[in-house]
This record gives sequence, C-alpha cells and structure tokens, in this order.
Amino acid sequence: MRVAGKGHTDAAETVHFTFDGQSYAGRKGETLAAALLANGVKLVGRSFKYHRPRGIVTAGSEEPNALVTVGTGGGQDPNVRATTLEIYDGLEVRSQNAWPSLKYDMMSVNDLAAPFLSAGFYYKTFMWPKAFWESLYEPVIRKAAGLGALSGDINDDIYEKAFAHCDLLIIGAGPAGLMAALTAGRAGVDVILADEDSQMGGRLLAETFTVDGQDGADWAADAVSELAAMDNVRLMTRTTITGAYDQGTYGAIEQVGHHVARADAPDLPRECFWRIVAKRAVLCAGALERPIAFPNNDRPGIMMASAVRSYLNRWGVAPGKAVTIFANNDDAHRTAVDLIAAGVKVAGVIDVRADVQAMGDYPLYTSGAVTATKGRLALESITITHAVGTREIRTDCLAMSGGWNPTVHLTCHMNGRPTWDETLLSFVPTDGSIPGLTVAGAAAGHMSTLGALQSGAKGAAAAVADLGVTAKVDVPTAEDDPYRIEACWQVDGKGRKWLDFQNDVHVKDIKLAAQENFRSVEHMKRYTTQGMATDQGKSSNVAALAVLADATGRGIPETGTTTFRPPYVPVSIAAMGAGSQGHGFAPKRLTTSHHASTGRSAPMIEAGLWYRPSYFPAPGEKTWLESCNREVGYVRDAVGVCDVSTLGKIDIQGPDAAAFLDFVYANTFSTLRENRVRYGLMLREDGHVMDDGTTARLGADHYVMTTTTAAAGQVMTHLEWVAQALRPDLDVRFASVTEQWAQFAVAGPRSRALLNTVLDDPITGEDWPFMSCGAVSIGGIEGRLFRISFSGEHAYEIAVPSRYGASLFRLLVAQAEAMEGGAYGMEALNVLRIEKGFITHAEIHGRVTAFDIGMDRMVSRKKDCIGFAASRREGLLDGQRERLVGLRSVNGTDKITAGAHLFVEGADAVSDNDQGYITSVCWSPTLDSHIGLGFVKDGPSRLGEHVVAVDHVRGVTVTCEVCSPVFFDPDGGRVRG
Amino acid sequence: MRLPCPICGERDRREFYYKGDALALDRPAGDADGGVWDDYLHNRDNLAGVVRELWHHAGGCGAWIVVTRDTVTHEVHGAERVGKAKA
Amino acid sequence: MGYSGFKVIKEGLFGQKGWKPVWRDPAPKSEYDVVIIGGGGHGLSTAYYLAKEHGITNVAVLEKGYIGGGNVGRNTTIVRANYMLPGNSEFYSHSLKLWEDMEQDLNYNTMMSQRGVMMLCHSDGQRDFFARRANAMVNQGDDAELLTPEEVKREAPSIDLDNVRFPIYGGLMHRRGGTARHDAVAWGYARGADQRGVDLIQNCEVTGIDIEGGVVKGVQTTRGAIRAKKVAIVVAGRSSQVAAMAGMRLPIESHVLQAFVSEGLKPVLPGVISFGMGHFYISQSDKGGLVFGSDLDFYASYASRGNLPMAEHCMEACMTLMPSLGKAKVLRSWGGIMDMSPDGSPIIDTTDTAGLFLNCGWCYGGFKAVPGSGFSYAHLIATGQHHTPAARYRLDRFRTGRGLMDEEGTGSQHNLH
Amino acid sequence: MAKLIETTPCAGLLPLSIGGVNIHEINLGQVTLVAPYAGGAKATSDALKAAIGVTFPKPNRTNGAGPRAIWCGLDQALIVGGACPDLPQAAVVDHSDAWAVVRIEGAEAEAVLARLVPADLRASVFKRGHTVRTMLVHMNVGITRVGASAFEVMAMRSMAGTLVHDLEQAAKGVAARALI
Repeated sequence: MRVAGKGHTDAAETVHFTFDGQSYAGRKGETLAAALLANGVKLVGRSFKYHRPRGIVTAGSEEPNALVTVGTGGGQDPNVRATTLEIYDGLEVRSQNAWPSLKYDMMSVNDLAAPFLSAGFYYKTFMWPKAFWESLYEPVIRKAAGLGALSGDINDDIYEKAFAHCDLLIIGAGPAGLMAALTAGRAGVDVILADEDSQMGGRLLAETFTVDGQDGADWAADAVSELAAMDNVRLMTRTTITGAYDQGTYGAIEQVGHHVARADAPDLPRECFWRIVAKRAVLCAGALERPIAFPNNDRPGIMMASAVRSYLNRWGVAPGKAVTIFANNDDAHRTAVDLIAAGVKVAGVIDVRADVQAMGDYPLYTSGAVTATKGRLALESITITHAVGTREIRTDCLAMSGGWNPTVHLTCHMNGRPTWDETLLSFVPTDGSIPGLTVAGAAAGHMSTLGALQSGAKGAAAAVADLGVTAKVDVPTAEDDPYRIEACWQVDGKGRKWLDFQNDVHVKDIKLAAQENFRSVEHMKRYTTQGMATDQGKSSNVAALAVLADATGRGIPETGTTTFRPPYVPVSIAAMGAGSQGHGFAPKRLTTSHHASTGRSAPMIEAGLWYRPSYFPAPGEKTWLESCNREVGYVRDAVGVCDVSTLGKIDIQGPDAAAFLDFVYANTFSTLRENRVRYGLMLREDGHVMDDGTTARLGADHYVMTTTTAAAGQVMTHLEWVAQALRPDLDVRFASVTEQWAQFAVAGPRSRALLNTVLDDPITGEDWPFMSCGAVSIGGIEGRLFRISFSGEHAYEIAVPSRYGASLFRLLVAQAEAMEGGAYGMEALNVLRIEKGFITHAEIHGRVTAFDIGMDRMVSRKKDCIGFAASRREGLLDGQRERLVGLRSVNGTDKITAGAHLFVEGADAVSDNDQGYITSVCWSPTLDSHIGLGFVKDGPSRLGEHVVAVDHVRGVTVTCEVCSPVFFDPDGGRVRG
Repeated sequence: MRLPCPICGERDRREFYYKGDALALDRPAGDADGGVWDDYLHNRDNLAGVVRELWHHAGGCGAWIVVTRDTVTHEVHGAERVGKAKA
Repeated sequence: MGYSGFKVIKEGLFGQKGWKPVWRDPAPKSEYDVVIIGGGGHGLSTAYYLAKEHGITNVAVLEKGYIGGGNVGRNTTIVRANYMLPGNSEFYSHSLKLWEDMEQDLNYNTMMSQRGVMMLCHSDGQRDFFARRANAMVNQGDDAELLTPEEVKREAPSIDLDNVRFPIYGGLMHRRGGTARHDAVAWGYARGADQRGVDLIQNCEVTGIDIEGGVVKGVQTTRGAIRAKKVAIVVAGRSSQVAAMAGMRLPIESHVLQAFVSEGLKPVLPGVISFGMGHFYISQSDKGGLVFGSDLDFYASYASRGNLPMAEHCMEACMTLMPSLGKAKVLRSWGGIMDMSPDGSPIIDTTDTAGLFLNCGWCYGGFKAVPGSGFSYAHLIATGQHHTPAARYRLDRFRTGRGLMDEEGTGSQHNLH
Repeated sequence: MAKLIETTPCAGLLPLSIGGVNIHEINLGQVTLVAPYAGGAKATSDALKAAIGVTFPKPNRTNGAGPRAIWCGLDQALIVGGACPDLPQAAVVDHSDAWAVVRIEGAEAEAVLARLVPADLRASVFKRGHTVRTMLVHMNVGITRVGASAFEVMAMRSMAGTLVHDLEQAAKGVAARALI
C-alpha cells in the first residue's frame, strides 16, 4: 500500500495496467513490482519445478520470482522481471507457469511429490521401457518445464544495435559511479556512464542517506544534471552492461522502448544492443543482498530487506502492514528505522547475532532465527527462536538479509575468479581480472556511502591517469558506518530451506549432491541446477557454496565458485540479432539487369549474395522446364543473352603480373599473348581445386581475371595473401572490377550477328577468333569484348561500365528477340554447361583435385605454383579415386537425379559397394536425353560401363551409362565456328 | 576483441579474417620433401600462450598482418605487416 | 547400486539417505595396465568400454579438473549420424547405435531423445548435395529423408519460409538424431567405469609422459608418477600440449566455439534444426531453454570464452530463420576449446611410441562421438588393432593424402571445418 | 548507332530525409583507382600534384577539395572529381562505376552511422578529411567525413539497395528516440 509522503513518484501521474486481466492503477515511472505491491498483490508467480506460490523478492534485475509475460500475439514477451518493467497506460501483463490460474495451479501437485523429485532424480529413472522416453516421459517433462511462453507469431517490433566509443566507461550510477563520472567528466575525458535503472542514483534513491548534508537522492539528481551538461559525458539509462570482452569491448543492452506503449512510438526500437569500446572502465555495479536459507523462506511476502527499503523510500510503497526483519548484519536494521519513520509497524527484528543493539524503537530478538513460516499464498506469520525462547509473530512481510555480495560478475567474464573476503563474508573482485577495468564502490567491497564515493573518485582518477589526464579527487561527506556481519547461511528447522528460488533448489539438494560425490562445485551446480535459472544464481550462489562447503568439510575458498558468464542479465535474441529479421541477414547484390529481369517475371534465385534470374517465362509456359528448354534452344539455334556480371573480375597489373599468375594458377599465363584469353585452374595450397575461370591479357603487364560467382571473395583474399605474404618479390597490384563492369554473355550461332547490330564497328571471325579479347565501342561507350564460351557455342561476353548495364541488357535482349533468340537464365545456363561437360562448384566442391576432373595435365611441371607440391601426394593421384565422368540414362527417358550414388549393376546399394555419385543433372533438349555429371571410381577407365544410380531419398533408381563428360560437340567445332 | 592494424590503427575483430599460424609465411620449395609440406600444411605447435598468427584486414585496408597474441588471455602484443615490399 | 523408479520412490520415503557416491575418489595407484589421460566424455567412455568389452579394469582415468569438465559439459548436446564420407559414415553410424542403447547399458538416464535433426538447404545445388549426403546415410543403414519446404514448415512452424534472406528449399531430416543430457553422459560413463573397477582420479594433471627406448612407461602427474603399460591420450582442447610431452606435433589447431542457452520457455521447437547458410543450429532442452550455436570464433584460443561478433552472427541467423524466437532471452554463453584438424575429421590411432595411443581432432563434433570414440579407442588400446568403424581415422592421412574426410570441402585450413 | 543510357546506383532509392538527417546520392564523376608500384609512390604522388594539385594521401586521409584523392586501402587511393593523369609508376584502374556513393548529413548523422559502423567516427578522433575503410553492418565501405556533420559513404554499387535500407532503418530509430 502507498505510504503518504514517501517515494519519488508523482501521485498525479496515474496510469492503468492489467495483471492477469485485473485492472490496477499505478504511477508513471514506477516498476510493475512497486505498483503490484502498492495494490496489495503479493502472489505474482509460480516456481519452476514445484510450482510453489511466489512473490516479489527483490527490487532489481536479480529478481528470481516475479517474472511475467507482457503483451500478446507477436509482441508477447515472456520472462520479464516485474522489478524492472516500468508501467505505462494500457500495459497488459500475465503471470506464468500456472494453470488454470495463479491461485489454483494444478501443477502444484509436484510439490506434494517433492520427496521423490530430489536433485537429479531423473537420471535414475524413466529408463524403462526404452521407447517411453520420447513418447511419454519427455513430453510430460517438457510441458511442465519452461516458464513463460513465446506466442509463435512473428512481429515487426524494431530492435537495434549500435557501437559507442569512449575513454572511460563507468558501469553503474550509484554513489560510486556518479562520483567516478563527475571526477572523470570534470577532467575532460570522454565518459560513458551506463546504468540499468531508468533513473541514476543507485542505492541513493532507495535509502535515506545524506550526501554533503543533502538528501542522497537530491545529490544524485544534481550530479546527473551536472553530468548531463558536459559535452564529454554520455549518460545511458536503462542500459545494462552485459559482458566484458577482449580489448576493452563491452556488450550492453538498452531497454529503449519497453516503458512506452508501442502505439505511441511505432518506430521506436524496443531494445538496442550496444558494443561499447572503452580505453578504461570502472565497475561500480554495487552489491546484491542475499537471502538466508531458513525453512519455507519462499512464501510471498518474504523479500530482501534492501528491497523493502527500495519500495518504501523510492516508490512510497510499504510491502506489508506488520513487517518483520531477519538479518545477520547492521545494514538490515535501517529497514526498521525507515519503516517506523514512515509510520509502518515493525513487528520485530530477528538478528542472528548475540551482541547487537537496536537502532530504534522496535522489538529486537538477538541470537535469533526464523525457524518456520506460515501462509499458503501470502505470509501470515513466522516462528522464531531467540536468546530467551521461541515465539510466533504475526507478519505479512518478512525482510531478510544475509549480507551483501559485491557484483563481481563482469570481472569473471574473462575467466577471472573472485577472491573470498573473510571480513565481508563474500567474494570480491580479483584485481586485473579484466584488463583496463578497475572496480569501485560496493562492487569492490566498500560498503559505506563515503567508501563508495571515495573509491569511485579514486578509481576514475586512476583510470584517467593511465590515459595521461590528471583528475581532481573531490569527495563530498557521507555516512561511513562500519559493515558488521556474522555468518549465517542456513537455519535448522523442519521444512525446505530454499536457495535458488526459481529452480527450487534447497539445502537438502546440495547435501544430497555432496552425499553422491558431486563435490566439485561445478558438479553440484549441474546436478542440482543451482544457479542455472534466469537470475543465474545472483542472490543464491554464495549461500549454496557455503552449504556445499559445510557438507564436504571444506572452507568456501577451497570449494570455489562456478563461473559467471555473459550476459549479466538475459538479452533478447532479437536485440543481439537486430537488423537480421527478414532479409537483413546478409547484403543483397543486384545486377544492373535486375529490374529488367524481374520486369520479365523471371524468378530470382540467390547466388551467393547475388540474385540471378532462374528463367524468363514466356506466355503459355506452365513449367520452368518449358522455359528452360526454349532458352537452351536460343543458344543452340540462334542467340541468347545472359547477365554474367556476378562472376568475379579482378584487374591485375604490374611488371610481374605474368609471373604472379603463373604462381597462382596451375597452368601458365606468361605465355598467353596479348588480347587473348585462357582458361585457368586455381588450386588451394593443399592441392585441391579452389576455383576456375578465364583470364584475359589486356596488355603486357595487364590482365583481367574472372572467378566463379561463388569463389570471388575467396580468390581475392587468396591473391592478396599470395602477393603480400608469399611473393612480396613480385611487383603486382590488384583491384576488384566486378562492380565496375556489367558483363553479358551473348551466345549462339547468331551471336556475332547480334553484336554487329550494337557495336560501333563490326567484328569479323578473322579479327575475333575464339579466345580473343579487346576493346570495343557501343554507342560511343568504350567496352570490352571477350570471345569465350560457357555453352560450347560461338559466343562472346561483352562488358560496359555498370551505369550502362541496364541499358545494354535491354538492347541486347531486344536484338536477340529480333533474331529468334532472347534472354536466358540460370537453368538454361546450367543445361548448356552440362551438355559441354563444363564444371561448376557442384563438381569442384572442395574435395576434388585436378586429377579427379581430368585436368592433371594442365598442372604445369615446369614451374612451382600454389598447390603443386601437395597435389603430388600419393593419395591424391590414386587411379581408384572417384573421377569426373558423364552419365546418361541408358534409355534416355529415365530421369537421373543429382545426389544419387552409383553402384555396379546387381550390387546392393550399401556403403561398401559405393562407386561414386552424381553432382549435376539436366534434361538435355539438345540430346533428347537425361544426362549428368558425376564422379566414379577410376571413371575414365570405365567409359561405356553401365552403373545403377540409386537415390533412396527420392525413390529413383536408374541404370546409366558412364560416358565422357563432354556430351555435345566434343570436337569443339561450334565454339570456333 | 580488437586488433591493431599497422595501417588503420585498432579496429574491431569483425573487420578481420583469420588464417592461422604465421608459419604459413615460410612456404617450402615446390620440390621439398613430403614431410616438410606436411608440417607446413597440417602440423602446428598450437601453443597455449603467445603465438604469431596471420590475420587479414579484409573489412578494412586489405593488409595481411602478423599479430602476436596470447591464446590463453587473448592479450594482443602487437602487429606488423607481412613480407617486405620491394624497395 | 542400481537405479530404478522403485529405488527413487523408496529413497523418497526414507529421506534420500541411501544414495551412495556415484563414483569413488581413489588415490592413484603406482601402476596401471592402462592410464587414460583425460576424464572427459571420450576418456570416460574409453575406460568404460575397456572394462566392459575387454575386461581390462586395472585402468586409471586422470583428470586435471573435475570429471566431465571439458567439452562434454559445454556443448549443444546434438547427437546425429548424418555424415557423407567413408570413414565418418560408418563411425557415426556405429556411435548412434551405442547412443540408442546407452541408458539401459549404463543404467543411467542420459535423456537421449531422438526427436530428429533437420538440416535446411537454400538452393537447388544444396538440395542435391543434401541428397548425396542423405543417400550416403541410407547406404550406411541409417535413416534420412528429404523434406519439401512445406514439410519443413510442418515439422517446425517457427521457421519463416516467406521472408528469410536465404529461402528454404527443403530439408534433410534424420529422425534418429536428437539430443542428450550432456553431463549425464559423462556421469553415466564415469559411474559405469567406476563400478567396474576403473579409478577415476580428479584434480590430477599429467605433467609428463615417460618414454624409454621408444616405449611408453608411464606418466608424471601433479599427484606423483604413475607407471602404465599403455597410455592413452584423449584430451580435446589440450591435445597439442599433452602430445608435446611425448615429442609429438599434431595436425591440430585449438579454437573456441561458443554456445548459448535461453531462459526456460514452454515447448516451441520439435527437435534440432540446422540452418546451413548461417551455420546455425538450435534445439530446446527438456528444461525449456533454447540451446544454440554457430561457427567458431575463428581465432586460435584456449580461453573457453568467445567474443561478440560470432555471438551476434548466431543471433542474426536465428532472427532471419525463426524471427518468432526473437523475444527469447539469452541467459548464458560459454565456449569450448575445439581440436580443429586439417580435414575436419578426427584421429584415433597408434603413435610412433609403443604403447602410446592418440585420440583427438574431433573439431566440433565430439559430443555425438562419445560412445563410438570410446568403443573404438578401447578396441585399439586393448587389441592393438583398429576397430573397423574407426579404421580410417589415421594420423598419416594428411601426409599421404589418402582417405581425407573433408565433409565441408574447405581444405587444410584448420578453422574452416 | 546504339544508344546507351546511364543509370545511377541509387536511382529510385534516394533522397531521404528522416528526423535530423538527409541522405542523398553523390555522383563523383570520374573515379580512378591508383595503386603505385614498388618504389613508385613518390613519382605517382608528384605526378598527381603536378596534374591535379593533390598528393597521394596517407592512410585514412583524403587530400584536396576540388579533385580529391581518397585513400581506400593498402597503398591505394581513389582519384575523384577530375581526370587522373598518366601514372606510369602505378596501376591505374577505372572505378567510375564501381561505387554507390551517398552523403549523409545532419545533426544525427554520426549517431546514425554509429548504429552501423564499428569504426570510431566521433568528431574528436575522426575529423573532416579523415577517411576509413570499414564495415557498414556486413558491407565493406569507405567513409569520409566531409563536414562537421556530413559524411560520404561508398559501398559496392551492387549493394546500393542494402546501403540505403540500412541507413534508413538506423535513421528511423534515431529519429524515434528524439520523440520520447
């Protein structure tokens, strides 16, 4: 309920939201948890395993219990922490993991079966009968497991990623962080101050401390104002640093739009994932209070003492009418003082310590412990033992404090291990765990406000001093009370003493793990699931370690910790994957003819990052094959036009260009005459084929190489490697000109005739023999012409600067159509090349050698080249290797399929009998037959043999004849014609 | 992770392509013994500690560089361009 | 002690007091017939099968940390036998059969769940390549189906067929594939080996391998010298260091592979889905967490942690393929150290030192190999003969070029597999 | 005679004006990639200076205001805004059609690029006339600061659509923040 006169929210700014369909009023800016508590709602969720009723435990991102689902449909957001979600008008929230309702959850029968569901019980049963795991046990377990649910729908919520750079990153804007930022900001360095809260100030907002004689929250507000006025300081609220990575890189998640109704800001990103690069960083993440494991310490209404103060002081909400406090340290007593000052009844403070004084007018029970609690859906009473007896106390809110754990998490992200501090009874960061990062404030174990301010200032000053900047350390006055604590991890008594609230791990589970020899802390964690819930054990891990240490007779330091790993808080996949939904996963590359192709209704298919036309449908054609056959006919009978700009084109110049090409190609290019083109085969250094293509010699020291579309990037990287690293003695320069030139194949018996309709100067067979190249002019525009062929026909490729590409394509296609030809796409291109036995990456798939594809004779023995030595390995020259052949279905009409394996006739289609496989197939309208390319053991020796192609998964078995891969025009008369 | 490109200065790891141990710079002669080539192509010291390795600033200037880096801590000790251009 | 539902109920009624340690903590003896270096999944399964199949029980498994603390406890738990090339094909086929009988064999519920592994293809060429792979699987006696895009959608409604950067042309479904509970596999083998008399010795780091006259004699450890007739190295992530103790330089480069798990969610995925273009794979654990991963970070590392670019790449792949998972939140990321070999396939072989055996190079396929690797390695150690399904995993294949198993076709650069 | 018509890379995609930024396409005219041969750096620089008044730029820098020399990678520069002279000691490649070039300017231009680009483009370290080769999401790009709040971004011509899309999305996100 609201407490008059407390809190920093404005009563006038009322907003309405629903929780499980019930409408509530809250105040703008406050968290859902605060609003629910203000409305007297205590039961907010069900635990993971036993479906126990649970309430709000904390007031921050470490919350294990109060997880809710926001929204419905594609926008449905599960597992949102009520303690960080800011409410707004129209917010709809539902509880999770309960059916049919939060109050009456059928799955809570699990809790009755709890004696049989001990840690790891599932490893010991559900094994019989064997088939029941998938069919019965697992589906039941899976249905019961999980917390929230995704809707399964896709939506278009916007997520964003961004980069930021600074001199000093300050993580956390409590007293230490604000002081660090003031210190560094005033010194003039570039500062980023990030805090996960909507408002900066940290514990100063939740306590009643004074700083410099001023209310702590007011001091924080003034500090933020001063920082906001500095150009060199960037304030990032709602931003949690999620991970520390190498060389000063930090990940961060900013909750940009979750506090705003989407309808009010449709373009606003929900979240932004930041990559922050900082020369130095100061971790001022504070500390997290930890619970005490006493019997039934999980009832709604039992929460952290610091959370009670947060709700009271910051949000003006009292989580109970009669509050009790159970603690082992001085700090928690301030809860009682603050409550009493606000007019809330304190029914008692139970302190485990014997010699402790009350800080105010409240009943204090020393040497005390809470040994039992009552209340099914909300706390009703507690039973305590203390120095002089036992008693039951009526209470609807128990504030507990087992001490504070410095927030060491980020310091462990690079495999650093925290150090046990016997005075603080907690782990503190180990120096140097993250290069460039220092720790200040409570995160470093400085538990007083003054200690935090001082260490923040000093930490920042030291960090900027590393950067050569002097900062003045000027710290205001504040409380500097000692932090007194006595160890108390668990309390004996009947009933389960919960450690990991969400995963339902209790003290006995840890002891059972130890009993079964899961003594290593990692074994214990994995066996019991302690610390593996959404809060990753933020509040529970240290107590669990203490219990394990006790159970195994070791100290806590020897027991060690599990490893904290990124992210510090859960991060949505949509945020880290922002920009990729739909088509953003990779850039799209469009050819200059793209719109002309789509304008002709050509289906576009991906070729690496490029899009290429599959075929150009003509009126009346019902299947792609009809179109493809027609387009093949263009090239075989008339003329076809195809955009080949996607092939990589690399300009190579320099006095040693020829020598360089001789080194990177298996065959020789220094002997190529100017204005001539040669096919080249490129090997990887391991002796296998990397790529192939043609290279033209444009001048004595000037070549242009083409690569396949698929390997263009790889080849460019390879050439740069060879030139820079292996042959710096060769003077050669490269530049990719793929983008500069739009290039089109013009192929078919009428190709020259077509070209002569567009070229300014006609070409002749004598001047332009097969494999020649040179400059041409089209409408006064200088282009390049190559007489090369990937179809086996008389063909050319013509290139113009890309700005003219669209125009030239339309022109060429129009001319082709006037000559009974037209545009052709990838399907026809594939048929044309298979008919000629030309290979693509379907054949040179990374496991084949020049020997395998019948090109070993091209590998020059007269020079060294990349891949030569390795290609001579005995295993790569074995005749029994699978080698390239053609395959033709014996009756011509049976369709053969790529991916089928080949067997000797009569042999069983099993691995031991495998003779090879088919890589490419097509219906050849030219040969009126189904044909293909493939690899067969010792293939070249087996021409004429019949083999059986078995494609189990497509249900196709066809007898094929092994033949030469060159099906069409084996003498090459047409290409030269 | 960030790497110091000798040309461009310190840049994000995403701009770089990794090849492997810097021994790839010491390419054997084409007619060297099979064992020598086996060592070159396949076998590695693979140290847990400071190594010299090859990176390519593919998303930047295009330089191939040798980075000295610790494979345990990921600390980077320096970087230099491969090879020596003809003077 | 045997595990059963009856026993679980009995212990539930009597306060769980009767459960015994799952394994002993013996002090190392001065001599063993076989010392296995490495208490990960492969080492533990090797010890188990040495004892069970060959009756060799005077065996120590030496683990420098805790049992199962390596890659067996930090992977994406995928089990499959969907390989294409001779060597891998028969090995993983055998391993999958062992998986299918594992729980009854070990009397330990490793939660092997054959919910299927579905690989997606993105072009006609890739579909043909998948057909080749699928047919190789069927030829080997394993299961494979080619799915149409509609069938893919039916299997996994989360997949966005309509608006994905690289459209889905279909899938290769391997229904006998699936996932298992990774830690349980290590613990089950450890328990089985321990029950058969194998000494599992934790916190015992090997610091040297004793070799005299070309014959292995034992090992030096942080807990003293141990003599052994045979020494078996199986230490993925540290293979080069341990082999160096025997003067060997391996064809291995160590790389970090990250993996991720989300918060628990109600069931949303059917089995394992793998997206080729993004090199992305995802499944949902019994607890409801989405477990997923992508490529290596691509730089050599022993740090068992990664960096953001690959983590982001992984999430980006998820967002183009299954945008409806976008609001799932990543809870934890981790890294494992992979033994990357020059053809992406492993090594199980003898060495030039008599009595010294080598098992390494599992790249990032080691988890599904746990039973098969242990079985075949135990066979080699016990008999001196290569076990037929693993007979091609020879160390000298790189030098000779004979029998390379480059499933990815990316060549001898270690990190490209 | 055939008549070929020019199309610009971003035709139909630009200009855009979103919140605090304007994005429009730039035509650089003649663009020439120059890569001096071994030992040819000085002669090349001198020849450029003599012909068009700009020297060969140092890494990550541009020279000149009319005709400009924009460093674009290891020992390479683009000569833009004028004809490149004969450079016998350098490889010279016409790149006039290789690039999609856009100018993004406005108070939020830096914030928009920070959504997309890993390189540090803060005004304090990336000043007018500075250039970088870096990445814009997954694309290789060159970025030059041409004014206090103006940048020129060069990407591969074929990726013009993706370039504009990425800039547009980032600009929308930045603009939306200003409204809450």
